[in-house]
Amino acid sequence: MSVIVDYYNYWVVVFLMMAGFYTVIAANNLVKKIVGLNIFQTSVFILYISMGKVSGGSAPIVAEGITTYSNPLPHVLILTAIVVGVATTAVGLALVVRIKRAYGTVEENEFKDKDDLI
Amino acid sequence: MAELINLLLLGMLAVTALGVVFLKDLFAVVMLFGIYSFLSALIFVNLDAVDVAFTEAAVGAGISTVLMLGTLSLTGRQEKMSGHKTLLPLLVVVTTGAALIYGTLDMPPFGNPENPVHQHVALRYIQDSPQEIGLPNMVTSVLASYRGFDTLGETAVVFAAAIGVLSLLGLPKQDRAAIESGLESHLVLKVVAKIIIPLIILFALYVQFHGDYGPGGGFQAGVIAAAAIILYALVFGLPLATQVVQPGLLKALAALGVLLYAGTGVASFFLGGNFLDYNVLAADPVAGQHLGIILIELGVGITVFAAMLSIFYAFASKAERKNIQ
Amino acid sequence: MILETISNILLIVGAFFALTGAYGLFKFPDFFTRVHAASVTDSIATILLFLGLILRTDFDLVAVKLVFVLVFVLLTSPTASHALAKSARHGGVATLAESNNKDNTDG
Amino acid sequence: MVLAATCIAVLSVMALALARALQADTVYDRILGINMFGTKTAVLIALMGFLSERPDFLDIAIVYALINFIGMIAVLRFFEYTATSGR
Repeated sequence: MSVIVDYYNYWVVVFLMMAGFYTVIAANNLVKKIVGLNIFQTSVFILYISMGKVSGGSAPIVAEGITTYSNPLPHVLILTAIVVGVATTAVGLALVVRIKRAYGTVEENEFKDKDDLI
Repeated sequence: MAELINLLLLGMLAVTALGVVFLKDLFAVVMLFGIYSFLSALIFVNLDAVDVAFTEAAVGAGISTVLMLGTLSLTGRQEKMSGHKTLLPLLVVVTTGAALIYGTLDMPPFGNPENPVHQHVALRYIQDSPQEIGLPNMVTSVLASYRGFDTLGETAVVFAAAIGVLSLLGLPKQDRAAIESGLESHLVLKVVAKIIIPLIILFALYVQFHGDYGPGGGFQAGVIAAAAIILYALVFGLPLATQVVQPGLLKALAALGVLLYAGTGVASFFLGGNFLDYNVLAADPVAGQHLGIILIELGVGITVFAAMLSIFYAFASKAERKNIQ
Repeated sequence: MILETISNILLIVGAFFALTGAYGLFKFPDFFTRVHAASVTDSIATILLFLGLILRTDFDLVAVKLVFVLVFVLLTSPTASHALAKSARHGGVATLAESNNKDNTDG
Repeated sequence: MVLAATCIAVLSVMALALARALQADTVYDRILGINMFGTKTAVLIALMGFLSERPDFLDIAIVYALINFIGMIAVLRFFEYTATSGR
């Protein structure tokens, strides 16, 4: 029982990670692959934030009458990672738009064949 | 109680992820991704990471959905059924997942204060940063001061990503002959948007300068301010928006933000400290720290605002051009 | 003490309205009645819940922020519902009466 | 106690809205579910602040109250595009 209480957070993270991973390798559509990549990315965020949590702790902003704070370091890493994540997602989406323009499709198996013609 | 809420939220998150994997309508996938972002922000609040939740809220609701919808309007809505074999990917995923779950059993238990992560630098940040930096928000202290060099790198990455998108898609050309666009028939929408856009910009400024005391800071403020202009462009049309905030100006602003950040570092360099060591910026070290943090947060805010908005302009101009032809 | 009781009542009634709205999302027959269920009960639930929370504060900055959230939600949420209903109408979603008529003439 | 119960009620509303978004008759129903989800997110953040006795995190609820709107408008705009170019 205590195993479940101690680890369920990490297990859900692994599940989300694998859902994202599956979308990345199994989906044919490039936009869907990018959504999968984002799901994977968010699962990593949740993993970090879970590790920073202290039971009975509070948000790391000094306030009266609070003695335990959660670990602020993972928060810093993930805060910047989210903004960088959306910026890199934008680059990925821009690449998809260019692929659509060059090949006329965003389905992976369709433009793979066209590659040999060029 | 917090554990129960956490469990319910995680459960909903898992269901949403499954929906994203199995739905074929890409529009629905993007919509569900919006819900996914809401849920992860709620989980961050529940796990005490308010600053992270703030960022996820601003980014998820304001930017990423808009960008994905812009891409969909260019690439098409429906995912084609594939003759792909799904068995092999499933096998790979299940194996990897099983290995990872086996791996988690060696991790220290969730939330235990004795965990190794909490024994190292975190103690110093929690105990000393309010005195050393003088700010109640430890996340801002660590972000802008202790790990300032890291954040400079992140800002540069956002800047580089904006350059990448612009070189792939190109900035919109300023058409003087404004094309009729926008949600012309939605009168109520236009009136409410006029009321709400100034409020969003005002709130962005509050987040920018209140980030030292509560949740918030340059990253969030930049995204929120960009979201205000995005709302303007969506309701009144892109040509009007590019006249208000010109794409050329954004290019200059994006560079200016990074320069302001790096310049603060160089200034502290010349005043006799280390790179990004704000203690020397004023006579009193704590005042110097505060000045330095305000400056670099401003730099971050300007760069993020300009980068996010020019990325949006690039996508939106492609979408409008395609639909007008 | 009285304030807390009033706050409790407001919260419970608000939660009830929120639940009925969500139930109506499934139960009502056509899209426009569902918009009605979702948006009207959503607004009244939000008003009641936030009033209940305001009564729990010491009427300081927190209360002011709650008022802000309430005002913003009341500005944006009905507008969004209105725009959505309008788009649905333009996009050719039929009302219940129209689809009934159609069934009658067809049959 | 009442706060906790309200939290659970709001969470179940969110679960219903999610179910609606997953299984919708029309696209507009899906958007309706998501709009409801967004409003309830702002409410739940406020409730959670009170539950953990740190109600000063309402700034996040303000973000949702203001920004949630933008996603909705983007969706409507997207439909305007696909309606004119798709058919």
